[in-house]
Amino acid sequence: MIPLSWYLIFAAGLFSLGLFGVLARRNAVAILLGVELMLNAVNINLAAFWRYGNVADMTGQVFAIIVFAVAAAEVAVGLALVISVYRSRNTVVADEIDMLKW
Amino acid sequence: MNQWLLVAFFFIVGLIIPVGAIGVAAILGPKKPNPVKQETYECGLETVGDSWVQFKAQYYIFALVFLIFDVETVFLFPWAVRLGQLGLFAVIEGIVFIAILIAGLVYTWRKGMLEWA
Amino acid sequence: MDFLKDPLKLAADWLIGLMTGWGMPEGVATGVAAFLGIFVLIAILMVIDIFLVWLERKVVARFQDRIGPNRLGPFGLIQPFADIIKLLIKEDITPANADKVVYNLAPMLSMMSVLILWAIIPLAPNILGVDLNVAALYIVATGAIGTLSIIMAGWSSNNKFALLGAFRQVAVMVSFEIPMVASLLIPTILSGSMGMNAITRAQYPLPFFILSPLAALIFLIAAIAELGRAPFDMGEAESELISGYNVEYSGMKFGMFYAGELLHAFTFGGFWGILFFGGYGLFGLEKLPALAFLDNVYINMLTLIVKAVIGYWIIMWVKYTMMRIRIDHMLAFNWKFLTPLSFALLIVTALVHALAKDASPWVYGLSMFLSNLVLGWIVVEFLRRYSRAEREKVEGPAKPAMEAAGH
Amino acid sequence: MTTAQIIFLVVAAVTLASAFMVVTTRNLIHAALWLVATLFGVAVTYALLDAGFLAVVQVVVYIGAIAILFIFAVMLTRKEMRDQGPQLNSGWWISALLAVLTFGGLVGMLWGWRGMDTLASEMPVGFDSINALGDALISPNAFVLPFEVASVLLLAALVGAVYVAFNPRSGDSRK
Amino acid sequence: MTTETLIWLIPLPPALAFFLIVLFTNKNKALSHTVGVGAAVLSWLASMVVFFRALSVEHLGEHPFVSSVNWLPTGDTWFRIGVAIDPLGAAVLFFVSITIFMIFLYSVGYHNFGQPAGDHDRKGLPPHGATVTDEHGHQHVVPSVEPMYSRFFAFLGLFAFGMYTLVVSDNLLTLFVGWEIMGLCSYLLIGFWYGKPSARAAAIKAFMTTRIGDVFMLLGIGLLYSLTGTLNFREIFGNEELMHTLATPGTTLFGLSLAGLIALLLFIGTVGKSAQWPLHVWLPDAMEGPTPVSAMIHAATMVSAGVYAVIRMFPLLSLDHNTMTVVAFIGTFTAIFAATIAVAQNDIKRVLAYSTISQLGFMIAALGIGAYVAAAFHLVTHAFFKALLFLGSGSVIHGMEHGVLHTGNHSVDPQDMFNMGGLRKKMPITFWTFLIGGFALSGFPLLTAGFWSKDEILADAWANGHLAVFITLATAAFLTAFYTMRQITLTFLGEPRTKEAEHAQETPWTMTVPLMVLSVFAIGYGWVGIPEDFPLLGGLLPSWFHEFVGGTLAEHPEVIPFNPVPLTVSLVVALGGLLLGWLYYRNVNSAKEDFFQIPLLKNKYHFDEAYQVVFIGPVIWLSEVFTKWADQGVIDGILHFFGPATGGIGAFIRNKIDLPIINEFIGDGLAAVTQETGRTLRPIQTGRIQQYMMLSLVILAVVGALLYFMLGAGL
Repeated sequence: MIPLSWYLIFAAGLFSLGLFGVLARRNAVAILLGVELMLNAVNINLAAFWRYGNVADMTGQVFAIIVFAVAAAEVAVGLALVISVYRSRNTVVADEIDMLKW
Repeated sequence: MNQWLLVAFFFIVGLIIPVGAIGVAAILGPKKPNPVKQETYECGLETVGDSWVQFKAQYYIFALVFLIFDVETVFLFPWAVRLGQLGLFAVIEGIVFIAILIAGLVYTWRKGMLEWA
Repeated sequence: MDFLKDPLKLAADWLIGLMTGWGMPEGVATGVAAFLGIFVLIAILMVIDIFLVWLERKVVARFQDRIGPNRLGPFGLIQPFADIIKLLIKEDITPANADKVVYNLAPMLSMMSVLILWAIIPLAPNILGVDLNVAALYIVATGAIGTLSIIMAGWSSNNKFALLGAFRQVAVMVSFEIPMVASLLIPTILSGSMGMNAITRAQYPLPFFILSPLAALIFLIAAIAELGRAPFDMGEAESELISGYNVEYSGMKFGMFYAGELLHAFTFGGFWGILFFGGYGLFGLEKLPALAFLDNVYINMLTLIVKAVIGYWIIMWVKYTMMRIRIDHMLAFNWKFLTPLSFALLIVTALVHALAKDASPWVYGLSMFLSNLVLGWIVVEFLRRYSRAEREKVEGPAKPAMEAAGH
Repeated sequence: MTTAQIIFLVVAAVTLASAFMVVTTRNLIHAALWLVATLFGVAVTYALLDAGFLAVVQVVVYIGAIAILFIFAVMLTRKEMRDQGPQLNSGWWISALLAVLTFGGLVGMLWGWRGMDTLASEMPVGFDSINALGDALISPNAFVLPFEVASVLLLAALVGAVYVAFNPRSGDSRK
Repeated sequence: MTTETLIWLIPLPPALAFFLIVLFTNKNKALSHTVGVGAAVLSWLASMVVFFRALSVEHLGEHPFVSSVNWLPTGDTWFRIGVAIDPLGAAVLFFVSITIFMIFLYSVGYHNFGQPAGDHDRKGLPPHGATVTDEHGHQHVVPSVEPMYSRFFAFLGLFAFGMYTLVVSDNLLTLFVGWEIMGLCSYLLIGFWYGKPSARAAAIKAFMTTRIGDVFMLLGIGLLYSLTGTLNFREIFGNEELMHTLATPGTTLFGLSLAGLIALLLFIGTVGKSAQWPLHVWLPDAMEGPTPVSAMIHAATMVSAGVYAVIRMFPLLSLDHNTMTVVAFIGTFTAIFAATIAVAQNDIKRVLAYSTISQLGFMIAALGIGAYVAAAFHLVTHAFFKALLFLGSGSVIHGMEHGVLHTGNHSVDPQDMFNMGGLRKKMPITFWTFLIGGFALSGFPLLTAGFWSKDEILADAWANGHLAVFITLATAAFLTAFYTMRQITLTFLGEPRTKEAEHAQETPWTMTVPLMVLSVFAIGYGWVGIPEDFPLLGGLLPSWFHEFVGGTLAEHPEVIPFNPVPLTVSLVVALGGLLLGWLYYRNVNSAKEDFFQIPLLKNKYHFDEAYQVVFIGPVIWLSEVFTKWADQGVIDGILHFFGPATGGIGAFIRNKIDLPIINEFIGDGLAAVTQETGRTLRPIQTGRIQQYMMLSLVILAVVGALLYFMLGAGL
């Protein structure tokens, strides 16, 4: 059988890749792609802890489902913001979207 | 687990058959490419301009609304499964849930976002 | 009489026994047997698919007052095989600017999204791939893969018509997925399960098309849109978009899209039968003592196939008698009519179910049916008034026709 | 090594490889398609974990909706970034370092944890996780509030997204 | 219905009313106020039922009405929220529900319901009056209805919801939620006439000032929760071991015990909310709102809420002697400080505002010396008579506005007491009720409620040997009587000093009825707290209040033995103040003749200006530096800093008072330091989200690693 650690390390790897995407990509849409990877990594952990803990306690799955909702909301609003910026400033490069300082 | 292994078999076989069919066709069929043959097909006219046509924002809106609705309806499945056992209280909760969902639809409608214009 | 009760198990046992006899471990043998079974099922499906091509051509010919294929073999039955050979030996053309990997992947995914649907279809109580407890959502999930294949095809072809067609098709598909999911929720509520077998069993004595005729109707409409067939064939729209998202495809790749669509229609006919018309059951006839011989695996399979063909025929009937709907009307129809209706139906069904579930089956059935009827009547009445108002906008003397044009 | 372990390793490798492609591919549409592959891999992982509902929902929500939305968004904004110019920041190696450090830190922290080698208990016979999930989501003693709040959250997201992206007052003529 | 269910339901009607009005009945004025007043009535009825049921329970202190539900899972346990009514809660609920109801009713008349819409009234400005033509063809100017009438009731409803939530809460968290709802509403209501720049400024000032206190309060709540794992009052106070641990002296800053630190943090919240020195500055400015708002904020609800919170936390507060001293000092100082300012104010509402600050100081001081019951008692009586006075003053202003409309001379300020005089004959009901309220405030002996509660505070101070507190409070009480009589004399007695005052008119029944109801309580409520051993009167009525409210505490406070000294003192200061006030002010006819128009007092000790220099100036300056003049040197910046800051003040006053010199010094230093810091840190803020994220990740990693290694890898 598969030990819990495999899932956790797998999720950690997915999380780190997502983190890299978020930090390194120039395109704002690509940054959001990275965020999706990170959210998925979290969800793997939630599901794994559900399976390896008390199966009758559904907290892990419920949380995972809530994360789905949050991810959907995040994508909807995040992409809307990107599109809004694109329409007003004609760019999706995150570095050029830096009006929000001071 | 076993269940999902069977589903995985279905995925594999479901992919093997079209791959096989297309692969056989690729082997059997002649291959004589030339630039004219490989041009973009537009009923015989010369292609004008970029093939990346301007994307109409309305498509995006529908996808957006769909995304939200999709997630919400997915939430309803566990509710629907247990509806018979849980009684009226659960029904009311579900109705509240659906009502909030419909409020979103009404908002989008009122904002004129469902118009194809 | 195992042969009549559970032929699948019989065959599987024989196969496993054979392979373990060759020295295979039992687990592997089971896996291989399952794999072979699935392969056989899908191969049979492909054969059915080939005949569906013939059926489609014959039926459309009749609708259009023609005869259809009649040269090769009796009633042109050999015709589809000739078609296959033609597709196999056609030149494989890939447009120069296409994104090759995606371009080739799209038709495969399209076909796959249909084939994997058969994993959950119960042909008989024992003859089914998997009795998933999330089968209803599985249908939606495969739809997601289909949607993806279309957008991949449209994008990778590097053709503006293909891209436009894909956008339109995807917009329609995702839009109609909402009422589809809502109408899938109704059998789920009524049976208390998402499993296809459980849903089938729950339809004795009352099939769900009696309990919820509106849901059956909504499912049919949404399924047709999901298939992208007329009147919702915006993705292909020959007269506007040449052939939509598959314009650049030819040969076997086009064949995959085409055959996939036909099989998809057939599959959805089957799902319609399963979800609302009692699946492999004969509406309770097989439970009568006098007709007990009907309660038999082969009759079950036949029943479901016949129901699927009837569903397929209805989908064809709709396709060949109705005109294509303009895309804005189509989406408005979905978002402003079908979606609110399906949610209203969902609320009504949930309420009635919760209130009447402890009553006798006949009271329960009657109240379900009547509530559907009332909701349907309200909707029809509302539509009548709306269309009258619209008509008056166009024809009425008070208002010039100019205004209607803007609508 | 058991079959399950082999399957897991294959799935994990494919998933991580596609995730790597997501964050490095130049063509954004390809990145989105690689994301689909990753998400599918995660769905398979859920199936391995006996969380069938999550697996199916993963496909429905992520592949059926979120990925589609991403592809649409890329197409809406692609005029500017015609797959040219660098796709990574100039300081991408810092990010890479941070990501590696994060991974190392996470694994390092997990390493000392005694629960790491837990094996999953057998699923109880007759336990239907869908039913349990339905009960957990609906019953007032459990998660009914998150259930309703999720609905409100999605409503807010819908309203916000529609408003932000397509506010008529932004005076955009390309709509 | 069980009492517990009823308690849950008390806060709901006003909240529902808020949503109903905002969402549906907004357009219809009559419907809106019906909904609003109806909600107030419902809450009032429920409160009364709860109150009387509470009375019938023996030893309610030990067995209060409690009910709670799981709210938030916190690891293994749940954070529970719920309601509780103990004797203190019941007493507070009693006066809160009555005053809220009365204020709702009063608002109907105050906003001229039934009058025509104004000729050129605009939203966000007070109504200017409407011209109507009677049947004889004469044109009259009559008061016009408030343009945002419905909105006012909606805000009031939300406000009432916040207050009820606060009162019925059984834990600090929901108490804080109610507290913040009220903060929001006070902002909305003070700035109700947002068309007036002064109202806008006052609203922002009130919000920001109370926010300072709230931040500390939240810190206190957080600290308390992290130490105890619960915010439920009974769980904390009932846990003797915990209380003992908390009371261990000298464990935190300045030698305070943990309990002392928490209580001090929570107390700072109260300082902001109850407008105690040094955060008192917002309250007088809050008079920009409509008068029912003033009554609502200054009598019934918000400021009471601050004192209520301290009374609630009294078991914690009393654990640390140092904190008690701070509380006593602040209270006493505020009492005398605000009383002196009140003497020099001419605006009828401002006098009352400072009087409120002063009276709240009394309560805080009482708590500081351990007089728990006296503080609660004064809280209740004060709420009644101060609501009465505010509503009365509103009635006066309303009457004066009538006169102003009649003469059409808009240059006359209807709130300036020197423009009034002789209103006794024009507005008899207002006069008599105002007189009752005023006497109650000054502590007119034996008859009024104010006497009994104030006397009890003084008696406590005397009995516990806090002589300094006693003397200061007595002086403040004297000043209270004096300025109250000044107000009454200037407003109602003598002859009208302006034409407008001559044409003032009595207000409609919706305004006078609340006045009459409240005046009954302003007198009668004192009688429930007459000490048992008071000469002659003691024992005629049982000293119910002491026993009832005192039962809230685990150790019932002792009854103070009767002592003639404080009694004599309070008799002398009350009567003396009243007499002197009357004698002096019956001959004063204009502000010039008034000896007490001392600039220092009139300008409120220049606190506003000082804050302007010390806090607001630098902030404005800082933002300007950051936006415009970031690159110009320190010198330029300081010049710009002085510009706005010193503009309105004038060097003369500041030199005379000496304080600003210090302020300048501090201000300069602060500014320079801030600017240098800002200059150094500015490059960090690039606006690039990825860099932010990277930075926060690094910080997270560093902090996480530190925590991990410091706490040990005991996972």
